[in-house]
Amino acid sequence: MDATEPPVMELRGVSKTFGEVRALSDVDFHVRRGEIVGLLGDNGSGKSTMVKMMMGYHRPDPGGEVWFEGERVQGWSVAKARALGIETVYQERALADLQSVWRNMFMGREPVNRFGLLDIRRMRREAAALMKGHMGFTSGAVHPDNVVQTMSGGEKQGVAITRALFFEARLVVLDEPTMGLSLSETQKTLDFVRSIKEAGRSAVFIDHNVYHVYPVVDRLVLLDRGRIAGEFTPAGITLEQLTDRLRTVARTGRLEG
Amino acid sequence: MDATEPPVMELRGVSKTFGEVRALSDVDFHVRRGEIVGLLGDNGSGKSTMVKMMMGYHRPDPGGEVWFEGERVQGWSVAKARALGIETVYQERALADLQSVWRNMFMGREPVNRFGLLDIRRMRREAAALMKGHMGFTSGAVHPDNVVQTMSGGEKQGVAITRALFFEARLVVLDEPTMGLSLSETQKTLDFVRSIKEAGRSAVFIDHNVYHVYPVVDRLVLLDRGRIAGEFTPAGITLEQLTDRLRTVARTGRLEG
Amino acid sequence: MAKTGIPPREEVAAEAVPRITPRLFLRRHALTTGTIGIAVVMWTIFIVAAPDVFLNSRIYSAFGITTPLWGMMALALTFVVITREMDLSFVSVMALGMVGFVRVHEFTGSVLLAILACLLVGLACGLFNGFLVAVLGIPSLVITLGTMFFFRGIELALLDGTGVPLTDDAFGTLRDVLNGKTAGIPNEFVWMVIIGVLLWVVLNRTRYGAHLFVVGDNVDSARLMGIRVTRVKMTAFGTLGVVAAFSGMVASMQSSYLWPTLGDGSLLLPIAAVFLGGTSVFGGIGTIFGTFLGALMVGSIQAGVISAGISGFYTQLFFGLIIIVSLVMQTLISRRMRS
Amino acid sequence: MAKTGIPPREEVAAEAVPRITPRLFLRRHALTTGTIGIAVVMWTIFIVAAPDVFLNSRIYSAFGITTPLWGMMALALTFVVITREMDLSFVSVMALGMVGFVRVHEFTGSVLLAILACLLVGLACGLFNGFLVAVLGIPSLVITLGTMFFFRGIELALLDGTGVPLTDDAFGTLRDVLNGKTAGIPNEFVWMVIIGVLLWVVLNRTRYGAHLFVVGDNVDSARLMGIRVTRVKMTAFGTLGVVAAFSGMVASMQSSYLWPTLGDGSLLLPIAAVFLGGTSVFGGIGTIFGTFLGALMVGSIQAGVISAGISGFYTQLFFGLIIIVSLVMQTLISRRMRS
Amino acid sequence: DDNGDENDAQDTEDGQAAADEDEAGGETPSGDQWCSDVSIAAFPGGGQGTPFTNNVHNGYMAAEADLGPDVTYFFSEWSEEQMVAQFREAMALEPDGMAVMGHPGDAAMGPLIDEAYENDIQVTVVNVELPESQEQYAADGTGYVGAPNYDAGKRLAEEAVNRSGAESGEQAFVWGLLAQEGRGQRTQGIVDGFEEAGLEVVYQEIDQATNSDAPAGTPTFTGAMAANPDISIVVTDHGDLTATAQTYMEAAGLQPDDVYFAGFDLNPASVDALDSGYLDLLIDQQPFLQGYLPILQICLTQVYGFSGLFIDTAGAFIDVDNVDAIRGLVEQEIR
Ligand SMILES: Nc1ncnc2c1ncn2[C@@H]1O[C@H](COP(=O)(O)OP(=O)(O)OP(=O)(O)O)[C@@H](O)[C@H]1O
Ligand SMILES: Nc1ncnc2c1ncn2[C@@H]1O[C@H](COP(=O)(O)OP(=O)(O)OP(=O)(O)O)[C@@H](O)[C@H]1O
Ligand SMILES: [Mg+2]
Ligand SMILES: [Mg+2]
Repeated sequence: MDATEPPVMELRGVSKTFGEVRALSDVDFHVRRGEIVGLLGDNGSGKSTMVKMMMGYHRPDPGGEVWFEGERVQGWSVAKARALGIETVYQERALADLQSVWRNMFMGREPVNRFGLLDIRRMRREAAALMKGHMGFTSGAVHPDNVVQTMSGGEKQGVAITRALFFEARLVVLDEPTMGLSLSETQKTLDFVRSIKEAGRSAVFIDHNVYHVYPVVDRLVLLDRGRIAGEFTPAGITLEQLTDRLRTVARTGRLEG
Repeated sequence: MDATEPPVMELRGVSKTFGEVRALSDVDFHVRRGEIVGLLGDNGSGKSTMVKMMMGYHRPDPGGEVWFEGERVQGWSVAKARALGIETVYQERALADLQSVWRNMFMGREPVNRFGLLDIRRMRREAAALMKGHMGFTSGAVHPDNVVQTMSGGEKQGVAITRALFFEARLVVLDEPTMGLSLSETQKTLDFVRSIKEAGRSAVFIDHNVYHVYPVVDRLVLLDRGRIAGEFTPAGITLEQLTDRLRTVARTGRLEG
Repeated sequence: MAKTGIPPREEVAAEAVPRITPRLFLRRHALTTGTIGIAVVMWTIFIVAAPDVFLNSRIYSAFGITTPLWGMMALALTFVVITREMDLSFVSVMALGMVGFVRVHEFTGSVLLAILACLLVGLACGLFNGFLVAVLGIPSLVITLGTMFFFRGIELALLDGTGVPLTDDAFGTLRDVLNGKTAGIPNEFVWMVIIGVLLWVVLNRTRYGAHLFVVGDNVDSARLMGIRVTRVKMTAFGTLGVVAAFSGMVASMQSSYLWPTLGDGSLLLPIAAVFLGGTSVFGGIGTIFGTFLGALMVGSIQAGVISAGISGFYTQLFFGLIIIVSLVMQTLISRRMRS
Repeated sequence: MAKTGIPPREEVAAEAVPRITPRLFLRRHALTTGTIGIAVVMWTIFIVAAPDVFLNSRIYSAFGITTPLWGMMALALTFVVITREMDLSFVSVMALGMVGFVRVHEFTGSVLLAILACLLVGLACGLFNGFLVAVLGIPSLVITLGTMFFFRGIELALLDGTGVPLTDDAFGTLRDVLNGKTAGIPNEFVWMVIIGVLLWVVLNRTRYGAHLFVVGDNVDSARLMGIRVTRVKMTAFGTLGVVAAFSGMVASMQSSYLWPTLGDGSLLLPIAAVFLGGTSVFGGIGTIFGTFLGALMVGSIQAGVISAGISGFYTQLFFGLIIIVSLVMQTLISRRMRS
Repeated sequence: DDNGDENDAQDTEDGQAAADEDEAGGETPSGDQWCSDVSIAAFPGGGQGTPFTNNVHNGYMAAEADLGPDVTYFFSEWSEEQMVAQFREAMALEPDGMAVMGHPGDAAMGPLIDEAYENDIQVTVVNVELPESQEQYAADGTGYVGAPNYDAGKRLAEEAVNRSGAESGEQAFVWGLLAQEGRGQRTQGIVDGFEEAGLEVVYQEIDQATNSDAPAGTPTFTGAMAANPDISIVVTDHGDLTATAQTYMEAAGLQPDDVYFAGFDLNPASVDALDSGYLDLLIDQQPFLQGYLPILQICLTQVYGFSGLFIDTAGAFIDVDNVDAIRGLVEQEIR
């Protein structure tokens, strides 16, 4: 990662208000190339809102700016963000329950053949390969034609993760990806987050489990009630100190009790 | 807990098939009074299916039996189960997104006044008290009249937990209750699981995080591909051994690699 | 059940619910406020366009007599729509109930038994719909299209396609009760208000009402929480059936004649009223008051357009235009208020 | 985009998709199989009840002429319903498109321009609906009720309520193309098949089709995954508008006369066909083939009941009964096949 | 078989009566017309844009232009319930007079007409009779303009049997509206006419969709014809359906001469159907007059106090031979 080159993604002075709720207040945030940034914060502190803003799903309140690779972007949208290589595992999974696994896997990015028609065979084949090879589900219900609705919670999460991770993305945003995953699946996911860095790509990683976040990130950003409450590097703080700080912030809103 | 008295809830030879998927195969399971049973297993191993069977949401395939306090129950239904004092935090949360927090909190168990009319004032007041006192959310969006839809993932989970825990239930079933909860909220939930035992009530506790499960349970049941793959007590196995076993089972389906 | 057991070791002073600010109140009732707003605007326009007509009580008396004939069904339909279902068959139930009325009156001579028969037929039709929808799980929009034809067919076959005069003197009291006036207000309207108040109480102040919302919002959550979904839906359809039969009675007593086509033209008006009143097609959201307003609006649009001096081939155009403008304004108002 | 980057360090042999067992196949296509089943049963009953009629090609030729008049719209309506919306205004678009046709033909004398105008008017109407629904977010069932009146009103005002004879010789070729016969098959039916095939390809073999399903299934997920929801919905409404205008052209060329009421009676049939074909009211599920079968079924029920010798006041009863029985059987069959 | 009977004695009024009203359309009422102080609520009957209703409406408008009253129109889609509801709305406008359709029957309309007279509103009846009210209020201005329905139906049936040469034992298909109280009388007349001639009647009620949009009935027609191949005469008791004869026949795969098709009411499409031979005979009940005369009659009563008039508009049998005489007027929707 190179501090002189502009960050892959940057938010400047971004706020977001929903009715009376101020979910984000004047937040500055950035991710550099090859950097894994951990995002921590209490429930409702605005982490998911920030993710959705980076993806162009939410528009910042007037005044806030979104920058991508050193350029301020106007009319940022999810379609644009994905076209530029940003993939996200949303906390709410963003699946279409009544559709098959392969349709979910390729949602919004369906491959077409030279006639402009869907390459269904390829989608089914690749979905089958990913389900077997990466998701490693043990249950019998692994056919890529199955609909997502009846899958178990962890299986659904597996589909959401797979579709974000196994396509080459410059920036991967993970909003509590290990939620509902079994021990071994969690391990696989964490391994994968590490491999993102090796490939020179970037990631934003949200997880309430500091034991998951601490070992894999380059930098930690702490959010509290919509504000940035602090920034650390794993080198500068021990896991115990971090846990303490988190508790303090959640209780008092300040870093030092 | 008393081994001579009949278990609070018991499943005998229970199987469940969905189409071609056999989610549960000939499972025997029981919970005694004052006992906390941990349920572990890979994604899709059938834990949630078992929970829903205990609640009467799924009916067992022919041959399977559900027993409650020493009596075999016929026509078991969720309404009956709840009337008899079983409360559940479902993995899918089971909220009504467009309804207010207080309506969700009292869903299916709305208190009425002597005219048989809803006691709305009481519901709103108690919901407000619970949200402030127990859920301890820091965000501004804490009014009990707010609809659940726009709440953050952790806040929603908080509503689901609160409604199961803070009403006196004989048996509490928790299907991955800490999913999406922050550090401090997770701690509160674990504390509460412990207090269930102190009050002489029982619980079934599902969580993929063995660090959460191991310290609070009296007994651990391991599920694999719909079958009981083993039973342990925390006294008989260390946390490290347990983690190893889980890995082995997930890979091979057998307890010993 | 329902005894809350906030564990004693963590005693929490039962504190007051956070105050509702006016903004929050508006935000929460954005849809209703929007509906009221547009109703007021519309009415003002009518008054300006045709002051003679709309400042005269006679037009309101006409509304009061004709709107309830389908407006009562709109109120009951709200229940069905809140559970995320639809019913199209009520237009036929109106007439089929009256066949029960007429036949029982012929055989027994008792008006009371006839009324009972009418309402029971309505209930049976409603429960039949409810059974098909809730127990068998058939999509309600299609199946009630089927029962709409089916009920109408039974009725036509029973009546042999011939109308029945209801001029018997024995119906005098009934006609007074249904079609008379109370303090100068047409009883049809009084009945609509009574039914509205009853349904409002049921929807907002009973467990059953609370369950209606939950079932429509998320049927899986409702099942997981032990709500008897089948029963809730069947009751909603049954209620609509009874109200439809009652409306049929009011309508045919009003015209002293049972037409075999009774109700045929009343399909779209109640549906429009329900949705104009802010009830969601996708269930879980809806108010009786909104439907009430919606019914008054729909009822007055048609008359209003004509009385405002728009004639001939432009009435449908303006009727459509007013619906569109109302909905657009309602949407913009409530969106504005939400943020 | 869309280049899958399965990371090299974990090379996975691109293995074959697990075989689909016949049971799995049936299970997945349970609804379609159910629809086919009940269609076959119904047809068998008709043949048994009136062999003279149903073993004679003339009745099929009659179906082939009349069913497409609304059946084509049912096919396009499937798109709209899959996105979880509804449209009621297509019945008026049929006629309004023809006003464009007639007026442009009057002014320019060119039939080709007239055809173009007709389809463009249809497109504009559809996009207007789409705008109100997708951009402003107004519930489609109500707003298209409004535009149904609005479009009809414009049409009546433009035509001044008077029909227009389409007997001009210049329409000869157009009439041959729309209403002639090809290999003994009525061209109306040929057109319905062509439109069906086109829509099938779009729905099942293009990105746009894939997005239709996702938008109807879960609009939030669709938005979060970067699907342009507004555009998808507007295109669906636009398509229906064009097809409705085309149907209007076929229908009025068939009767050589533009009735101002063109389409008025065609509201419920396409809706019934779509849902009978297994498309879900709640979006995300639906097939063009199912709607095609549904249209054939609905089209033949009325004629079938009458040809089977049921007449007078019993036809509606049997019409309703057949719809109910079909749906019940379809539900039971597909439920059975699912488990 | 088609037949070439000479014109009936009754089709005499070629364009002559109508000629007076020829230039009536388009003119706007001006203050000096003798009836300009009168306000009227008028019911053209069906839905906007349907041929029969249009003719009545044109009659109303012509009279409005000639005489100067202020007329408000209520379109009721031929639904009795609507007619009753709109009667109330019309009363609320406090007009001087109303021209209403009699379809709902005496039981329903009686009390309303009583109420109207209590409020000094004159009511006159169009198209379907209300015998009781007409008798009770004749002196106060309640009249009737229209064709006696039962007789018209019966006459058409008899004429169709004569002209087609149908014999006892053959089948006649009657597609009508028996279920409508007053209006159904015409259908009853047709049925009775055929049965007295010894024909076997296949009856089918016009369903709601077909009632408002005639081509929607094509499958019904096809089914009926397919199920009863012996049908030799068809009568549609509805102007729009009559005008759709060609579409029905083509869809059913029938040639113009395969059955004898008769019906009611003139309009441009039925003229085409007569030309093409698919339609053989119809009765014109001169709906224009059913619009023009009620307005005139209300004006006469309101301004000069005349009592109600009973006017039979039953017109002529029209077939391919005499249709040319009125073709131009049909296109203007006067005939
Ligand atoms: N209604 C259903 N129809 C079909 N298959 C189902 C249904 N419910 C569950 N299954 C399947 O049964 C298996 C067990 O599911 P279950 O939800 O019980 O797993 P779980 O142990 O709770 O997993 P997780 O830890 O991921 O929540 C899964 O493979 C799932 O796909
Ligand atoms: N669309 C919305 N409308 C109104 N309020 C919203 C909306 N989205 C989020 N909020 C509110 O904004 C606050 C921040 O929500 P957000 O989802 O970003 O939290 P989070 O940090 O992701 O929490 P968690 O860890 O629980 O997922 C919450 O209080 C939530 O209720
Ligand atoms: Mg979040
Ligand atoms: Mg689970």
